Order: sequence, then structure tokens, then C-alpha cells
Amino acid sequence: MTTELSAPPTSKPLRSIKQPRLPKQAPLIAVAVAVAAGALLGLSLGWGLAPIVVLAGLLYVIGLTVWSRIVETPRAATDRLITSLVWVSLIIALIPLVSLLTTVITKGAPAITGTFLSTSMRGVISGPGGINHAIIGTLLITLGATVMAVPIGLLTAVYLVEYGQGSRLAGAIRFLIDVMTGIPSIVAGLFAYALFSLILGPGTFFGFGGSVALTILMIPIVVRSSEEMLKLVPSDLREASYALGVPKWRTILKVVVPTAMAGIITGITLAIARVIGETAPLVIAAGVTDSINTNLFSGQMTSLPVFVYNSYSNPGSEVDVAVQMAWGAALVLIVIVMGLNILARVLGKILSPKTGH
Amino acid sequence: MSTTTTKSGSPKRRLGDLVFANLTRGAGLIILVALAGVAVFLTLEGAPAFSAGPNDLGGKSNLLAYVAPLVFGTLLAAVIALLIAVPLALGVALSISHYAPKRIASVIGYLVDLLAAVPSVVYGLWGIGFLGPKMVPIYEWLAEHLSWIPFFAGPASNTGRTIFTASIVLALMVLPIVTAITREIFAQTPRLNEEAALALGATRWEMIRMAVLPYGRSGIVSAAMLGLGRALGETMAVALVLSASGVVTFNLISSTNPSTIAANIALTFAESNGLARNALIASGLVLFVITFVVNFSARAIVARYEPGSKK
Amino acid sequence: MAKSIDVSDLNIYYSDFLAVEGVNMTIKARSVTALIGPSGCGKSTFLRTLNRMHEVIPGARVEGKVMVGGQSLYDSDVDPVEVRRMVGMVFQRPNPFPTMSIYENVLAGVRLNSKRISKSDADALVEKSLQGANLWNEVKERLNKPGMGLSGGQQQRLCIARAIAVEPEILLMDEPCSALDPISTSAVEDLIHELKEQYTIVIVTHNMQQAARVSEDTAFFNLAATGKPGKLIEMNPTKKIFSVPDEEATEAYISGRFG
Amino acid sequence: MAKSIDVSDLNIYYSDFLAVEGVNMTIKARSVTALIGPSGCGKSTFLRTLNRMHEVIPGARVEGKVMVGGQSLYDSDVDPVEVRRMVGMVFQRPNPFPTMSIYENVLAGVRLNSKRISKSDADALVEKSLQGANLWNEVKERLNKPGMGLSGGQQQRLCIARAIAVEPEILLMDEPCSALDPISTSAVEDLIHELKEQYTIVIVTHNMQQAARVSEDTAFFNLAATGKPGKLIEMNPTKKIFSVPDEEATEAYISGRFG
Amino acid sequence: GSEDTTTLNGAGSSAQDSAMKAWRAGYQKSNDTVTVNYNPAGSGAGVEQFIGNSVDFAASDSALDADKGEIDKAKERCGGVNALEVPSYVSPIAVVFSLDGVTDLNLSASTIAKIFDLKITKWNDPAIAADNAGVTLPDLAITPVHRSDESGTTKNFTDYLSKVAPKDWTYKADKVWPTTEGEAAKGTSGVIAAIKSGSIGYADESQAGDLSQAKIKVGDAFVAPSAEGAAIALEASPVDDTRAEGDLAIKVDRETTVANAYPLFLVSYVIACPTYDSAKADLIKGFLSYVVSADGQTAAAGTAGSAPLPASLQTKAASIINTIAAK
Ligand SMILES: Nc1ncnc2c1ncn2[C@@H]1O[C@H](COP(=O)(O)OP(=O)(O)OP(=O)(O)O)[C@@H](O)[C@H]1O
Ligand SMILES: Nc1ncnc2c1ncn2[C@@H]1O[C@H](COP(=O)(O)OP(=O)(O)OP(=O)(O)O)[C@@H](O)[C@H]1O
Ligand SMILES: [Mg+2]
Ligand SMILES: [Mg+2]
Repeated sequence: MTTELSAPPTSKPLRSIKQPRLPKQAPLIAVAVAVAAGALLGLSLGWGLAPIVVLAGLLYVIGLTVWSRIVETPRAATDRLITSLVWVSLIIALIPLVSLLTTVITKGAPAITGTFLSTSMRGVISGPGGINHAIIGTLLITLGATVMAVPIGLLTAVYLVEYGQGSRLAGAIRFLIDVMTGIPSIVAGLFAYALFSLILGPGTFFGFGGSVALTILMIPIVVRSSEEMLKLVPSDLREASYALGVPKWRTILKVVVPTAMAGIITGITLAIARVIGETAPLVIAAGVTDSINTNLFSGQMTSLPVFVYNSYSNPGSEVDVAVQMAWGAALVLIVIVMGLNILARVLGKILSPKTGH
Repeated sequence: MSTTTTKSGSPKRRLGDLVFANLTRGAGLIILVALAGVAVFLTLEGAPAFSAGPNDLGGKSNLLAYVAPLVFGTLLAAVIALLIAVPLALGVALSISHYAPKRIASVIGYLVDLLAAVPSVVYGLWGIGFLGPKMVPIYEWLAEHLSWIPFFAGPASNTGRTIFTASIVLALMVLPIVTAITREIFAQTPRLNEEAALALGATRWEMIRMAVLPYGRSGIVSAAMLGLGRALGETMAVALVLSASGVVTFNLISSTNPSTIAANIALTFAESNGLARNALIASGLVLFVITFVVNFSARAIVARYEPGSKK
Repeated sequence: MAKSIDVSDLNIYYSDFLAVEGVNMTIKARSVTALIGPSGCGKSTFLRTLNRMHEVIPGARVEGKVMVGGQSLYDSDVDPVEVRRMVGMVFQRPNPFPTMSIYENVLAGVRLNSKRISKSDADALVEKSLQGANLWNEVKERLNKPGMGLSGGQQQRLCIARAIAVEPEILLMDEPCSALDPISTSAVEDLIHELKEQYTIVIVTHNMQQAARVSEDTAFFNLAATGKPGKLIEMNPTKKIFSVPDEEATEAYISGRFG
Repeated sequence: MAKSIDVSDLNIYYSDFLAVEGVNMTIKARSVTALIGPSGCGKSTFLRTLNRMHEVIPGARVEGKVMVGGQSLYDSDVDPVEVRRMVGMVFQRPNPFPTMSIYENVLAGVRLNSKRISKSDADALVEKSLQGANLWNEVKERLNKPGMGLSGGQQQRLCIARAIAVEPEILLMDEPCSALDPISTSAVEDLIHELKEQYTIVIVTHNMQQAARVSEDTAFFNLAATGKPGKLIEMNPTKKIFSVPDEEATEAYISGRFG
Repeated sequence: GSEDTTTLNGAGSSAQDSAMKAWRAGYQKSNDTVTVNYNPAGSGAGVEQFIGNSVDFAASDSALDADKGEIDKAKERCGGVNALEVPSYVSPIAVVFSLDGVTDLNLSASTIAKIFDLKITKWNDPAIAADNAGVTLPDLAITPVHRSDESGTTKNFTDYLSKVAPKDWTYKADKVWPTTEGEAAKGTSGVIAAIKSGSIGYADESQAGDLSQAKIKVGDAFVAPSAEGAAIALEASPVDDTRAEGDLAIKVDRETTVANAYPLFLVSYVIACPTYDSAKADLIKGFLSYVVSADGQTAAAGTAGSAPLPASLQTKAASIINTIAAK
């Protein structure tokens, strides 16, 4: 049955493992050449920086691929092409980020002063005011949303991973969670507003209404990310705990969730970051005020994005001041989110499994 | 010691377990109830719009004629956004999971997560103030040289506030979500399969094509679906960036653009009342149904192409 | 305290798949019983029915009787959680809880069950258990360091310490040394020798030399073919199994003709 | 065609950790060489340096020389991708590509180089490789079914078919049977017997009976303690190793005094 | 909740937002414990919320609409009595443009209509040149910019065009921009931001910033947008006498030819009930009285660039607000 095989395949030519290869620094050389050529060509045609960069990028990708194609094998060339594309896509993704951040920082930083952070807009007609009320509003409303979305989301994720495997309900929940990500934020706001108008009577604008709207937007992200993280906990650990005579629920609470905590926290931060910048639902559900309101359950509340939006769209007579305040508030918002992010990472580090190495 | 013997008569299912299991199920049910609440709310508030006339529908004769162009714009913007965002996100995710050294990878991951933190208003302002003007020369070039392609029929917008610019902004907003999920999935590709490919003499890209992408296929689709949800539902950024006229056109670079459902709600909700308001909510319901259908079909497609590999 | 185990007519299923069929076996108290056999013959599956860990897998179930010290494990009014406290288990791969320190790992069984235990009692228990697992001297200086920081062999002994801290009467071990280097292996084997003074020990091993070294009795499982159920072929004192086994299949397996 | 392998003064590192130290070894062409030794002694690590799979792990590197048929594997102008085509590898756990059919799995490696392979050539190659792996008769009816649907032993033979389809000159196997039942194991062992007519085979095994059954030469690795580097203790014809080894440590290991 | 006695909630016109800032600040200064919130959610939303009893007062860029049943619904909300409605804010709407080298431009209503309807597409069109002797107009495409959101500004602008140049502007006055051509932008600030060289748009005069403002043809003269001009035009406009008592809706006369009048302006109203719960009644009466007072109007003029109400209207408005009483 192995007749073909048993014929000694001596006719096969001796295969060489040595292949002509590009020098190790080939990508760097290609970058340098591409930038130089792009700059030369671009400058001679009187182009701006952006087209030159694009040209250099193209030259790099094409040049390196062609070079590799000539010297190395076609497969190596493809590999280089993809590698270049991966790096280029990374750079393309980072350009807008950098641009966004520099825009916000250069336009927003001049607005940031002690009074800007510590006072409200109460009594301020045009002229520079403060965003203390909006900071408080953002923090309280987001806190409210987090306090609701995290337990519900986390428990649901636990259900999906630990209890619901294969059950129809779990399948339905998983599917509907995906659908939930498609709820337009403004619809969430309308829903929250309608809900509380129904329960508490018309005209119920309060921070908590905003929190409920944001909760609806947060939940799918919390569930999805926590579910993935819980799935990553090795079943070894669950079994180790069961074998010690620990009931399932305690195993989940004391072993599974803590082990996944770092990832769960990352997911929660992502969810917070996603909703903390929402405008439309908060205008509808939480209202707007110029004054400081520290009660989530009564009275209208302004959040930073709403403040940004209103200052930009209704700047009053001193447009420059208002617009600068808008950028300043946006900067504060981003700093808050970054702070949360770092806090989460630190928390994650503290809580995450310790390898000890 | 003898106290640890099995107590006869103790309940088979422990109380703690019973309570906790039901608690988690309850949380899941709360989500279902909330979603049902949203659906019921949209239906009840949207239903009256079926009797709305041209006065409340911006001159359109009936609800269908009112919503159809918006659906078109919504899908157009979301599709373009995904076409831009998904390949980019895959590239970024791969660079994090398979290309960059670990230290750099975590920095990149952090930076991309930051993109998720930028408020949508700021995206909108950036789109108007920075991206739009930068796109103008490109649009002019396209209108001049490629106007025979319907997408670039022109005339080019002089502010760059086109559906294409709006889609780029959407793509950026979608990028972090898709990246975050796909990079997790890529990182989990069984080492076994990657090594199998490498041991057969695959280059890095061939290894990714043979082992990583097929393994992550369903995850990529889920990630794209989450991103699509965001793209479909994004309100403020689109409302700010887009020069929306509510037409139906594939022309991507002129100042006359289709509007999207979510942006249209944001643009007209404030000044609407009565039936016009019901019509807007009905359009929200349509958006809800669209996400539902898209998700459903995406899952069906994934299931069909998955040869029983997903445990 | 250590108890004997009586298994009669045990069939073990994964959903509809009969993995192990018709096991009848008596395991003596305060002795070491080794389970050997080729891969996939159901050694792990069988072991896990002895502390009702089998049913943790969705769809898994058993038919038949397992009696521990006269009590039937699978009676309807028996709480599996209680069973598992009485019958401890150590796994193939050491699995200390990654979020806990060495100290907390040892106390995990007690603490996770929210028994209130005074600091001094806890200290005493930790020391006793770690000494019982031959680990005390190596870790007493760094009890608050994470358990994951130990070497594989130390981790495995930490898991044994964790298992004996809840004072079980029986200890099940599923290839406890297969991921360990030879020095750690012999440390664990020495430990098993000491533990059998107090516990009934059942150990699964792929390593026949190990079975010969540590056990009084040996049970040989085999299966006719993949997809067929595993069966207990022979159970006898280890000495006999390794010199003059009753069955030909045992002889073939031990002499290395397959497996 | 099969080639011999010469290893001289090989040190293998994971970042700063020296995992294997100073290996000198000659592996004969068209024969089976077994690597044995306790867990963690570096058998897998060493094996993976023979086809440059070691460097796939971030931070991993080697010092020293590996010559295959007179070509040095670690020269700077050597393409690791070509090395891996010449030196095939089979892993401990069968790893067919989950999204591919049996047919595609076999062709996976071939497709990489010759994209335009005619249907009839492809069919012939699939049949030849599957027959070479003793799997043809079992799967010829369902070549388009997913490879994951096979039993463990069949999957492992599928992986062998996949490896030999690219016509390597050397075949490395890392505990290819440790996850298989005895029947599948003996199928794979038979296969190894046939393959050595054409290939140079290096096999890592935990199972000394297996080493004795399949190999001409055996290399014994050991390590002084966890954290110390593994070393090649002795390499000799298998017969000699299992009867009168040169080293005491080998004797101790083989007679089951540890490991 | 609206039962709070130290908080007044209002919502509505975003055009009035700047003025409201001034009024709230001014009122809160003398009434330290009071908080007045104003949500510039839009006139429609404001009226809707007022009718739905969600806010205490509304501000709207157009008077309550009988056809849409707003008057009846407002009556219902106010316990069966007609709601009060007084003008509070008058703002000229400027036709703004950006054209290199050109800062002064005269445009007739019919030319504006043709430009926004894309009948005139180049700056050097004879129709424009005819009104601008001595100005060199470039051969450049015109990009008209309009609001993408619904707004009172659009309604007043289209109202002006349809009344003054009915032949060239065949659409009716509406909050929604009636055509799909041209550039669309959200909000006044969006329109301002979207005006690049060659563009033309319309926006509140106070928000025009650095953009050039066209003079529009009134009678035979060309008038630049100004608060005074708007006030003159407003004074020339009659009150709608079909309305109930307490409803001071204005029928704006776009075609006025009174000297220096600038008829392209927006008039915006505040809407409230005649009766409230006892504590609230005084609050709202106090606040709205301040709004229409000379002080309030000057404050708004300072911050929002609006035109103070003419004295006659101011007195009428004040007397209507004075009727607000506790239930
Ligand atoms: N979770 C499971 N679901 C379904 N079948 C399983 C499961 N675990 C094990 N089996 C099957 O049960 C049989 C016995 O497996 P088991 O793991 O008990 O063997 P073993 O003797 O412990 O093997 P090894 O020596 O490899 O550990 C095998 O056929 C296996 O495929
Ligand atoms: N990816 C890795 N990174 C760092 N160290 C590693 C890695 N893989 C293995 N090692 C270390 O290298 C040494 C040799 O491991 P290796 O896996 O080669 O042993 P082995 O002889 O194959 O053992 P086994 O029989 O258990 O497979 C061990 O100390 C191990 O901890
Ligand atoms: Mg087992
Ligand atoms: Mg190994």
C-alpha cells in the first residue's frame, strides 16, 4: 500500500535552506528611502506635509514589497507586505488619536484655571465661568450608571458563563445583548425620561434619569467583556475549589470573579469611557442647569459633554470665551477618563493573579 | 472530625447556591425586561406615526417614504465606517497580538482604548474643524478626476462635511471597540495551531491566515457587529459633522448628503412635537429592528461557516 | 477517621457516552491504592466519582453505589459539598489560587466556607497543614507571598496542604507528580508515605514505577478500543500485580507491551 | 531524503534562563532516535531547536551549532521557513486546523509553496500522504469532513500525514502518543517503523517502553534541580541504554528509581 | 419635579439661550436662593414639555400654533385657562458670507431667494452685480449654507423670502429647510463654522463674528442688520388680534418699507400659565417680569445682541405677566 512511498526518493534535488534574504535593517532602509523620495518629489511639486507622508507611506509599502519580491521569494514578499500594512494601519489609527488629543489640549488647556474647575456657571452671563457643576454632574450621573450597570452586567455574565451554558434563556440573553448595543443613545434617553415621567409624574428631569439612560448603554459592554474574561478563568481553579467542599456560588464569588477581576475592570472602564461622553440622552433625561446640584435624585443636572455641547452651540455674545470653555471642559472630561483608566489599571494590577516571578 | 460526616437530610441544593443562581438569572432577566421596555416604549410611541401626514413628516407622504431615505443613509454611513474600521482594527489588533513587542503592544492598547474615551461631541467638533477641511483637497481631486464613478460624482463640498467624512469619524469611534475585542481573541488563538502552521514552514502571515484568522472568525464578526451597533446608533458626532439633506444618493463627496436615523433624531427632535415626534420615535424603532436583523443574520452566517469548531 | 470505600456496579456516563462500566472495588482505609492503565481508560473519571466531582461536568452522571464508611455517596439527600469536604482531591497540574498568598491558599477551604476562625487557630492550622505537606520549612519565611511564585513541586505540595487543611478522611490524587521534576516528585512521594498513616489515599499514576513505590494495592483499568467503556481488569496487592498478575492484559501492560 | 544531524555545544535559553546546556550529539539518518528524561529536563526545548521552532517564543535564543546534512541551521542567511519545511514536526497534542477539512489539512503545508497545484496532483498527494500515515482506509470516505471530527489517534496520524505531505527530510515528534489510547498508540508506532525507511526521526517520549520499542538510539537528558539547566547525560544505542548504560543516573532513571 | 419652590424650570428656544443666561443671572443676583434652569432643548421640545407639565415655562421661536392644537393643549395644561404668551426676544438675522476682498454686499430679497434656491450659482452673476456697482465680484461658485436642524431662524428666514420675494421663493415658511441642495449645518454655530470662502448663509446677527454681513433691500434702500433696525420693523408689525387675551403673538410685517427698518428678524416668546401653585406663582411672575422689563431687555441686548422690545410692547407684556396669580 505504500509502494510509491517506499521507492527511495533520491531523485529529489537537494534542498537548500539558504535563501537570499534582505538585510536585517531592510524595513528601516525602506522607511528612510521612502521618506527621502517622498519628500523630494513632494517638495518639488510643492505639496504639503500630509500628501508627502501619504506618498512616503505608499512608497515604503510598495518599495519594500518589490525589493523583497526581487531578492527573496514571493511568499516572503507577501509576508513583508502584510507586515508593512499592519504597521501602516497602526499608524493610520494613531494619527487621528494624536490629532484629536493635540486639538483638545491646545484649545482646551488655556481655559483651565482654578476658578474654572471650582466654580459653576451660576450667575455667569458671558465671560469665563466654571464647570464645577458639570464635573459633579458627570461624576454623579456616571457613578449612578456604574452602580447599576456593573452588578447587573456582572451577574448576567456570571449567569451566562457559569449557570446558563447551553440554555435557551442564555442564548436569548446573549443575542439580545448584541442587539442592545445598537440602541441609539438618544432612544435610551427618551426611554429613561418616559419611564420616570410615567412613574414620578411629568417633568422629572434628574441626574438619576440620565444614569438610567447610561445604564442601558453600558450594560452590553459590561456583560460582553466580563463574559469573555470569566470564560478565560481556567476550570482547574473552579474544580480545585469544589474539591475543597466549597459551594458553587462561593467558588464563583471568591475564586472565579477575583481571578478575572483585572479583565473585568478593564471592561468596566471601557464601558464607562463609552458612556461618560454621551450628550443627547442626558439633555433629554437629566436636563440642564448652571448651578451646582449634588443630589442625583432631585433637580436637573448638567454633565460635561452637555456643557461642551451647549457652550459650543449657544456661545452667547463672547463666542471665543464660550468655545474655549467648551474645549476646556472636553479636556477635563478626557483627563477624568484617563484618570479612571489609570486607576483601573492600578486596581487591576493589585487585584490580578500574582505570579510572583 | 466526625462532624464532617455527611449529614443526612441536608438539602440537595444549597440555599446559597439557589439564591445566587437565581440572582444571576434575575440580572439576566432584568436586562431582557429593560430591552422589552425599550421595545414596547418605541412601539407605543412610534405607532401613532403611521397616521402622520406630510405636515409632520417633513413633506413626505407617509412614514415609509419618510424613513426609507434615512435607512439608506444610516446603512451607507455604517457600511463605509465598517469598511474602514474593520481592516484597520484587524491591523491594529494583529500588531498588538502578533507583531509588536509586548511592551509596545500594551502602550498601543492603552492609546487605542483612549480613543474610546473621547466624547462624541469632541469627535464632532474635530470632524468639523480638522478632518473636514483636510479632506477638501482630496474631494476636489476626486471630483475632478474620478467623477465618472458615481461615488465621486461631486461637486466637491467646500467644507468637507460629507457622508464620507462622517463615516471616517464613525470609523474612528468604532475602531477601539472592534480592536479591543479582536485583539483579545487573537491573543487566545491556541498556541498549538499557530505552531502547527509554523512547523509546516509557514511565514508569519501564512500562520496568521491559517491559524489565527480562521480561529477568530466568529469573534471578528461579533466585534464587527458591536462596532456596527455603535456606528448605526451614533447621534451627536454625525449630526455635527454631516451636511445632511436627507436625499438618497451614492455621491460621497458633495455637500448634499443622506441623513441617518440617529442624526435625524438629534437634528429634528428639539423642534418637533406631536406626530412629528412620534415619527422620530418610529424611526428609532426601525433602527432597533435593523440592528436586530443585522445581528441575527450575522450570527446565522457565522453559524453556517463554522464547521463545528466553536466548542 | 480514615474510611474505606466500597464501590459496586458503578457505571459512569458523560451524557450518553458510557465511559467506565461495571466497577466493583474495595479500597482499604489508611493505605495507598494506585489506579493504573492506558490513557483514556477512565482512571480520572472513576476517581472523580469518589468525591462527586464527576457531576460538575454538565451531563455527567453515574449509576451504581459508592459507599464511604458505610454511607452511600449518591443518596438523594446527600449534599455533594459535604462529600467533597470529607474526600479531598489533588489534581494533575498544581492549581493554587492565583489571587491568594500561600497562607490564604492553605486556609482557602476553611475561609471560602466562611468558617469563622481566630487568627491564632488559623496560624496553627496553616503551620500544621504545611508541615503535613512537608512544605513548612521552605515557605515559613514568605507565607504572605503569592502561591504562584513557588516552583511546580512546591505548588503541588501547597495544594496537598490546602487539601489536608480541611481535614478530609480520604485523599484522591490524579497524577499528582506528572508535571513535576524528579526531586519534587520524590518529595511528594515521601509525603504520601507519611500521609497514609492518617488518610485513605487513592492515586492515579501513569508511572508504573511510582505505583510500585507508593501503593499497597493496585487497580488496573483498560479499555477495548477508543469509544468503548473502560473497565476494571484486575485489582490486587501491588506486589502481586507487578510480579504475577491474574490477567494477561495486566501482564502485557506492565511489561510495556503497550501503553 | 533523510539527513543526519550534528549538534555541537548547544546552549538553549529562554530570555536569561539557560534551559539546556552544552549538548553534543549526532543523530543518524534514516533511524529513530528517542529522547528520554524526567519532566522539565529540556527534551521539548532541545527538539524545537532542530527546526528553529524554539525562536518562535519571544526572548528565546540559542548558542552553538546545529548542522543538518552539512548545512548550519543558525547561519544568518538561513531562512527559518525553509528549515521548517525540511524538518517536519508533530506535537504532543494533535493539532489539526479546526476550520479545515481532512483533505485541506493534509494539503495545508503544500498549498503554501505551490498555490497552483492541479486537482489531480492534489488528490494523489493527499492519498499518498494519508496512506503513508496509515490513515487512508479510515478516512477516504470522508475527506471533506472537518479534521476535528476524528478520534485522537486519527487526528495525530492526520498531523503526521500533514507533516510528510511537504516531503521533509527529518521528522521531529514530541510525545506523539501521550494523548492517545493504546490502540492508536500502536498504530502510530507501526507508522514510525515504516517511516524510518525514508526519514530521520527524532522522538521525545515519557514512556520508556515506547523508546525501547521504536528507537535505534536513545539520548537521556537530566537536570540537577528545578531552575538548573538540563543536560545530555548519555547517548547510546537503545539496546545498550536499556541494558548496560554508561551512567548511573541513566540506570537509576530507567529502573524507575525516580521520574 | 415642579413642586420645588426655589427652582424654576424652563425649556425651549435655543436662540434665547444667551438672553436667558443674562436674565437668569440678573434675577438670581437679587433672589439669591432661587435657581432658574433653562434647557435650550429647542422651541418644539420646550412647548412639548410645557404642555406635558414638565417645565414651568417655555420659550418658543414661534407663537403657539392653533392648527397643531397647541393652544388647546396649553389651555388644558393651564387648568382650562388660555396660556400667556408674550414676546421676549427680538433678534436680527443676518445674511452672512465670506468672499475674499468683498466685505460690503447689497442683496435684494429676490437675489437672496435665487441664491439659496441655486438659481444663481456664481458670485459674478449679473443679478448680484446689478446691486453692487463698483464691487469686483469673483467668478466663484456660491455655496449656500442652511440649517440642518429644524429651527426658528430658518422659519423666519424662509418666511421673509416667501413674503418679500414670493415669485423667486416658492416654498412656504417652515422650520425645516425646504430644499435638499446646498450645505447643511447643525445650529447657528455650525452654520458659522461651515461658511468658507464663497459660502453664504443666514444666522443670528450677534453670532456672525468675523463674517461679512450683507445689506438687504428694504423699499429702495439697503439696510444692514442691526438691533435697532429690527426694533423698528417690529414696531411696524401689528399684534395678531385673533388671539385670546394674554396672547401677544405678533404678525410680523416683512414687507415694511419704514426707513431703517430691518424686517429679517426673529421674534421669540415666553409662554406661561396665568395661575400656579402659590409659591411658584410669585417666582415665575418675578422672573418673567424681569425678562420683559427695561432692565432685562437691556441685559439681553448686552449679552445676546438682541433688540430691546419697543416701549409699547414692553408695557403690554408687563401687564399681561402681572396677571399671573396663585391658584
Ligand atoms: N468532559 C468529558 N466529556 C466527555 N467525555 C469525556 C470527558 N472527560 C473524559 N471523557 C472521556 O472519558 C473517557 C475516560 O477519560 P479519562 O480522562 O477518565 O481517562 P484517563 O484514564 O484519566 O486518561 P489519562 O491517563 O489520559 O488521564 C475517555 O474516552 C474520554 O474521552
Ligand atoms: N516558554 C517557556 N518560557 C520559559 N521557560 C520555559 C518555556 N518552556 C519551557 N521552559 C522551561 O525550560 C525547561 C525545559 O522545559 P521543556 O518543556 O523542554 O521540558 P521537557 O523535558 O519537554 O518536559 P516535559 O517532559 O514535561 O515535556 C523547564 O525548566 C521549563 O520550565
Ligand atoms: Mg486522567
Ligand atoms: Mg516536553
